[in-house]
Formats: sequence, structure tokens, C-alpha cells
Amino acid sequence: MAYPTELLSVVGLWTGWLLMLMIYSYPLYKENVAYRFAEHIFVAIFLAINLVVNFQYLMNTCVTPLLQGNLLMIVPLVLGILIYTMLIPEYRWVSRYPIALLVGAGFGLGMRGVIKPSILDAVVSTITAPSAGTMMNWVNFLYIAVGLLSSILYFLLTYEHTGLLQPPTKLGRLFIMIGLGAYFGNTVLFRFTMLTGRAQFFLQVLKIIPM
Amino acid sequence: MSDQNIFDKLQNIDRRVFYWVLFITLMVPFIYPIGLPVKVVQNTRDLYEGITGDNINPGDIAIMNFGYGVSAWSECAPGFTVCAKALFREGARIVFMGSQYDVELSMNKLMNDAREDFANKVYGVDYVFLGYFTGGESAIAQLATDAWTVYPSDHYVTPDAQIPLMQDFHGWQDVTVVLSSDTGDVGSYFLRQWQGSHGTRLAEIGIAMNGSTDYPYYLAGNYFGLSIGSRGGAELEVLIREPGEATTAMDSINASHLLIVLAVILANVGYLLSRRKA
Amino acid sequence: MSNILKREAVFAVTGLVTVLMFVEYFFFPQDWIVASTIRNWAVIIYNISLGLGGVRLIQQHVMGTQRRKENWQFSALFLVAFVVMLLTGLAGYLGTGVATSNGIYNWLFVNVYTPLGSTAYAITGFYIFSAAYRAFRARNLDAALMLVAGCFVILSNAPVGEVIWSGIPAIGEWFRFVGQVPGMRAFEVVGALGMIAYGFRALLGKERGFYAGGAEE
Amino acid sequence: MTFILLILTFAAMYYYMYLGKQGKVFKIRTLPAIQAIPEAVGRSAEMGQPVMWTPGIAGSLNDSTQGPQTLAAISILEYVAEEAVKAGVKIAAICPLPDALPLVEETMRTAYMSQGKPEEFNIDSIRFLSGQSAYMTGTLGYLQRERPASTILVGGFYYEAVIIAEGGNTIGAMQIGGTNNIHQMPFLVATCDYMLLAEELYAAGAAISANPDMLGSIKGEDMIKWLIVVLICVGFLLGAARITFLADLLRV
Repeated sequence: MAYPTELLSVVGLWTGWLLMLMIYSYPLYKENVAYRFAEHIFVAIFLAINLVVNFQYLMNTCVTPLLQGNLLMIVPLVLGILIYTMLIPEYRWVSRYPIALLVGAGFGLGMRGVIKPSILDAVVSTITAPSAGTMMNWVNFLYIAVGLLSSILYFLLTYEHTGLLQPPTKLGRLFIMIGLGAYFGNTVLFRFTMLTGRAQFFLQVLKIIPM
Repeated sequence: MSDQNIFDKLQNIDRRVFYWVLFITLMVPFIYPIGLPVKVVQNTRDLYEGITGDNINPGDIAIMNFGYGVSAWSECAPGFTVCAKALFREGARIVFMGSQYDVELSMNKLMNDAREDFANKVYGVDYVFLGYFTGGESAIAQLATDAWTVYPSDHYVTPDAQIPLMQDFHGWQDVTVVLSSDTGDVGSYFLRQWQGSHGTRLAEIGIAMNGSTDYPYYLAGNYFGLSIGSRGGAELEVLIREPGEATTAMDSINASHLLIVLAVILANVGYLLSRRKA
Repeated sequence: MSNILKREAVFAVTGLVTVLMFVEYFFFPQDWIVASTIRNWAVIIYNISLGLGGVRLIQQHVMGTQRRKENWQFSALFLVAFVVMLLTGLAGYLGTGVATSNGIYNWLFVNVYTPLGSTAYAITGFYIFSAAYRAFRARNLDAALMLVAGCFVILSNAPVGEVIWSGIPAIGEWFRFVGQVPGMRAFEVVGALGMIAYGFRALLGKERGFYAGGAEE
Repeated sequence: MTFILLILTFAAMYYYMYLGKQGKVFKIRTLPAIQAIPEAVGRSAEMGQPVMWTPGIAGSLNDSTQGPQTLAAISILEYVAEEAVKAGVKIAAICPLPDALPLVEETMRTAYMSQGKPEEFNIDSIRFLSGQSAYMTGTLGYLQRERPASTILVGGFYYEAVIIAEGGNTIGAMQIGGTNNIHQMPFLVATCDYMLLAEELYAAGAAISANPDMLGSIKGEDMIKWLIVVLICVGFLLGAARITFLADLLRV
């Protein structure tokens, strides 16, 4: 993307740059008026975009089909509006019906869909021996099976971690810590990559490096 | 002054000093690039090979889901761009969609970053931009069974009936491959409602933070390929032999990652010393 | 009567919709019009419900401005920015069907929302770094193992790890491709069972949390 | 196979929920983090400093993944508040969730009443901070001003966990953490003295509230975990012997 030449775009670029400095004045200096200014602008504009984009989606998927003769669409429209009775204490119970439909659909889809990928496929993958015969593959096969066994035993919640269960559950917590450690390492890559993008933008606007 | 209270003093350094050191460290490599080679790992290679060669035929329909917003461009956009280019070069037809309010900005950025590939493609025939959707898991399940109810028209409010590509896309049976790039949960919705329910070939162009939770699904074959964070983006840029944003960012990633490991080691050396003294 | 309408009937709706989703999944290879219709309704209701958080936020800032509470100027600023963005967006949508066709809305979208969105989300990079030095301690075997695994993954994610010592990528990749798998897979399995337990209690109407803050009428 | 496992899971949970209704009490295993609560309150009493509780910003109540964490956090608040009132320790509840506020207030008020000191309950001990950065800034300000001897960071957290836990750590507070959000677990493990991992948070909530339905379904879950453990043991041995009968069966 080339450095903009048109006035409105250049002004826009520098606006973005200044707003970034306002937000980063909080960690790099302290909480201050400039930060609060930028934060309130961000929350306000984010909320407006949320309403505009969702209004547009509602029109396309519900109101327009309704006006074109799909009368059944009146049901979700009315139920959706009823959710706002949550804001009126004496009629709050009415909002439970649309929520009940959302919760029922959400859990129905979630429960039916989670079993195969998150339980069955996980077990099948753990008990499928490596095709290639290298030593390291078999060590990893054993490691993952023992690790999953002991980690699941750790998450037994109505059995004390004593007696026969103590060694495997103690081992299970170590496997979990290794998983969280790798997760922490990947989180660092994610957070630093985003900050890298901001550092790059900072230099680009100052024309120290090309856009 | 014994070394032990050096670490105490270091431990009480004002937090802002760390922030300035980090921000400057991230900038320096952009001015003085180093350019270390990036090694491609198997999960990224499987993703690239899964959408090229004989795994994709001209005319196949692929879904590409912008599950990320402007805030994660530096993490997801490079990998997403490479995959879009690769699919176009195989003659695949692409349905772009997204769960973020700013999906239009992400699409504009993609069309700019891959402009040579978009130049010889016809909108509505070779690709379509359906735009924003909401509805969580219900919407993704509905997209599998009756896509037109989730998207009665494209982002530019052209009804589906007037879009040639949409005549061939009504549900999961019509789709060869789904690529989702997520900061949130939409990837797991595709996993449960498309791959788990119908066996659709699915891959994730993921953020690094989800790399740990996505990887077991790749190992179990639920994802045929997986790119993890900006590092995955840089690997994909190596595979398509077109260095881009992710490759440029790797130098800053190198510097900042060294810095944080040093910080953790330094902190814990001081902690262990002070505990032995106490 | 009113108590049944306020409780039992609500739980019945949740249960019925959940069962409809199961029936479709297990007994209808293609798709079932009844479940598909209800799912489509859920999409639309979910869409409409997204405004709830906004209403509360607007209420809060309107009250803050009216009562001249501390920092009321920022609440006023919030309302002005919100109204300008909302009206220009709706004007764009009602005009051409695409909100960004309005110049003001598009300019604010590209030049104010985009940088602020990226900036606000990336702030965590700062916090992780200072916390890494000031707070991440190997206070016990758990934390020590976690920090060792974390450091190897960090150094193997960055190409520079290989330059420091050729062993780093090998160990780092072992942690990433094998080491973390059992722990993460355990979270997957246990998390799935947790979701099923929670859904099952909701199915039986034993989950009070959902309905308007759980307060019993 | 999905259908069979789903029905088996429902059956196990229903059976133990039914037993729970008949009066059978299922005991949750010892959770070090919950056992440490009296110690945390005792430390505050010794040092004459308050105890701070905060549930994180993710957990709006009708969110199916975050809401349950807030409810479990509020059950833990009930226990912490009772211990604090017994020891005469001040407790601060910093809550960023508007829809959970009534529940937090109700829980604190009942804790004071159950210890026979309703007059000591002060509504100002509950602070509402709306918005993530206001919540982070406000909590950090509280930590630096009041310097609580112990902090209870349990519930649905997003990345404010890093900052709040670091703030508590640097004032030397004893910290008990707990969340089901994997993305925040590493930070709480590294900065807290005790930690409730994933389902342990819900188990702690259920143990304290002694809700028979919750306890029964947790017991049912445990039975399915045993089944999965057996499947893995048998499957691993068969897999090593290159017999794929069980793996093929589970793939059906």
C-alpha cells in the first residue's frame, strides 16, 4: 500500500497515528485525559458500527424476506424484540422465552457437535499406533497416551487424589503444566505480533520505513 | 552490594521502563532488518499442499472465513492472503464471509494485497463476498444446511438468485474445503457443524494463542492443515515464494522473543537466589 | 398459573429446542425443516439481542451526562461520537444498502476505528512483558515446568532460536507438537463433558443462571 | 457412536442427580485452592489488611461458556465472605459485570446475616467498574492504595488477569486464582499461590453451594471420565499390537 497523497487520506493517517499515541500514553506514561478521550471515542464508534452492521444484517435476513411474503419471519422478529423486556423489571420474565430458544439451540448444537471431534476423535487419535516405525514415534505415542490418561484422572472431581490415584494424578498435573507452558509461549507470539504491527505503523506514518 | 539485592532493585523497576524497552526493540529491526531464514513445519506444509496440486480442481468451491478483525491483521492477514492466492491459482471459486463487524475492511485489504490475482477474476463468478453474519453456532450449522437463509444476498445487497456462483452453493455438499481464520470461536463451530457432522475438509489459519488448542485437532485429522500465528504466515509466504508482511515482522518477533525469555530467566534467577538466602 | 408461565414453560422451551437439534442430527441425514427453521429464528433473535449491551451503555452515559457525574464530559463525548457514527452509517445503508457508501462513516471507519481497534487489542503485549519479569516465578514444580516449556516454545517460534543453539528448535518443536498435546487434549475432553453437563442441566431446567441474572421471581 | 456416548453421558448424570435428590451427598475432592481460603483470610486478619475478590470481565451471565464461571465465582465469594466476617476482616468485591451485581450483593448480605452481623455489611464494599480498562485501572488503584493481604481472582477472565495478578503479586499479596478460560490459565498459574484449573472452578462452586443437581452431574461426568480412561488403556494396548478393532468402532 503506497503512502497516501490525497489530503483527506493523509489527515486520516495522522489521525490514526495520534489516536494510537493517545491509547499508548496509558501504559507508556499514565492514565490521562488523552487516553480517556481516545477510549471513549473507540467504545462509542465500536457500538455504533455494531448497531449499523447488525441492523443491516437483520434487514437482509428477516425484514426483507418478511416484506416479500415470508410471513413466518414475524415470529423471530417479535421474539427478538421481547428480549428487551429484560430492561423492565416487572416484565423481565417475558425475556426468558427468546433466551430459552437461544440457549436450547446453542446447547443442542454444541452438545451434538462436540462429542465426535473433542472426545471420540481425540481417543481414536491417542490409541492409533504410528505407521512409521521410528523409535521417537513410539516414544511419542506412549507419551501422549500416558499423558492423556493421567491428565483425565487429574480432572476426576469426586475422587480424592490419594492412595492408588495419587501418582497418576500428580503426574497428570505436570502434563497439564507442560500444555499451559506451550500455550503461554504461543500467547507471547500472538501478543507481540500485534504490537509489532503497531510499531511498524508508527514508523510508516513518520516515513522512516515504506508503507 | 550483594548480587541478591540487585535483583530486588531490578524487580522493582517501574513497569513503564519495560514498556519503552519493548516498543523500541520492536521498531529497531524494521529500520535495520536481519532476515533470518524461516523453517516450514509439517502442519503448515499440510495446509498449503491441501489447497494446491491435485487436492483442488478448477471450479471447486472453497469457503474462506474472516474470523479475525482489523486488530489481528498482523497475525492472520498474511497467511489468509497466501491461501487466497493459492486457491485462485488452482482455479478454485472462493466464497468470502466473516463474523467481524469490520469484515469489509479485511476484504478490501485482501483485494489490495492480492490485487494481481484478483485482477483476472470475475466477481460473482470466480469469487463472492457475502460479508458479515451473526448468530454464532446456529448460523454456521444453518450455513451447512441452507446457506441462502444465512445470506439472502451478498455484502453489496445483490440477491443470491442474481449471483452465478451462488447457484452452485447451497450447503455443505457443494463445498470442497473450508479455511477459517479465527481469533474467536467460529473455527470451532465449523469443526463441530461441518467437519464433525459432514466430514468437510477443514483447515485453520489460526492466531498463535489458539495454536495449542488447535494442534490436537490437527493431529487427530479434524484439520487437514494448520497455520499458527504470524510464524505460520511467514512459512506460507516461503511456500508460495512471495515474502510479505509476516516475513518482514519476523525480525521484530526474534528481538522481542529473546527479550522476554531473558526477562523470565533473569527474574527467576533472582527469585531463586533470594529464596536460598531467606 | 403465572409461576408456571415464568418458570416451567420456559424450561420446556429450552428442553424442546435442544431435543429438536438432537433429532435432526441423529435421525435426519440431510436436514430437517423444523430444526432448520428454529435455527434460523435463533440466528435472528441472537442478532436482535446484540443491541442489549448497547442500550445499557447508552443509558449509563446519558445518566452520567445529565447528572454531571464526575468526568461527565467524556460521557457527552461518547454520545456525540456514537450519534454521528450511527446516523451516517444508517444514512449510507438506507441510501445504497451498504453503510460505508457514506463518506463520513467510511472515513471514521477506516481512519479512527481501524487504528484504535489494532492499538487497543495490542496493548496486552506490554502487559505480558512486564508481568514476565515482575511476576512469573517458578514458585513450585508446576510453575517451573510451565515456564521451561514456555521458554522453549517462545524460542522455537522465533527463527532466532536456531541461531542461539541448534538444539532449541528440536526441543521447542517437541513441546509444540508432542509435549503439549496430552494436557491440551485433556482440556478438550473435560471441557466437552463440562459443556454436556451444563447443557443437560439446562435441558432439565436445573440451570438457574440463564434467566435474567438468576433472580427468582 | 456419538449417539451412544451422548445417551450414556445423560444416563450417568441423570442417575446421580436422582440419587442426589434422594439425599445422597457426593463429596468433591480436596481442592488446595479452597482449603487455602481460611489461611488467606487469617493472613488478612494478622496483617490488618482487607481481602479482595474479583470475578473478571468475561462472565456475562447468559453467555454459556463464561456465565457459569461467574456463578461459581459468586459461590466462592459466599465462602470467603463468611470466613472474613467470622475473622472480622474487611472484604472488597470489585465487580465489572452489571448483570451479576444483584447476585453479588445478595451473597454478601446473606454472608453477614448468617454470621449474625447484618449491621456490619457495607454496600460500599462492592465496587462496580464498567469497561475493561476502567476495571483494570480501578483494581490496580485499589491494590496500590488498600494493599490487601490476600486476593481471590476467580471467574471468567480476559487479559486483565495478567495486570491484576501482577499488581497483586508486586504488593506481596497471597493470591488464589481460578478460571476455565485456557488463555488466562498460564498467567494465573505463574502469578498465584493456589490455582483452580478448568472444571475445578465449577467443582469448587458446587462443593460450596452443595447444589445436588450440580454435584450429581459432576459425579456423572466422573463416571464417563472413567469410561474414557478404560477406552484409552484398552485401545492403547490394542493399538500397540496393531489391532484396530476399537479405533474403528469409535470412528463409526
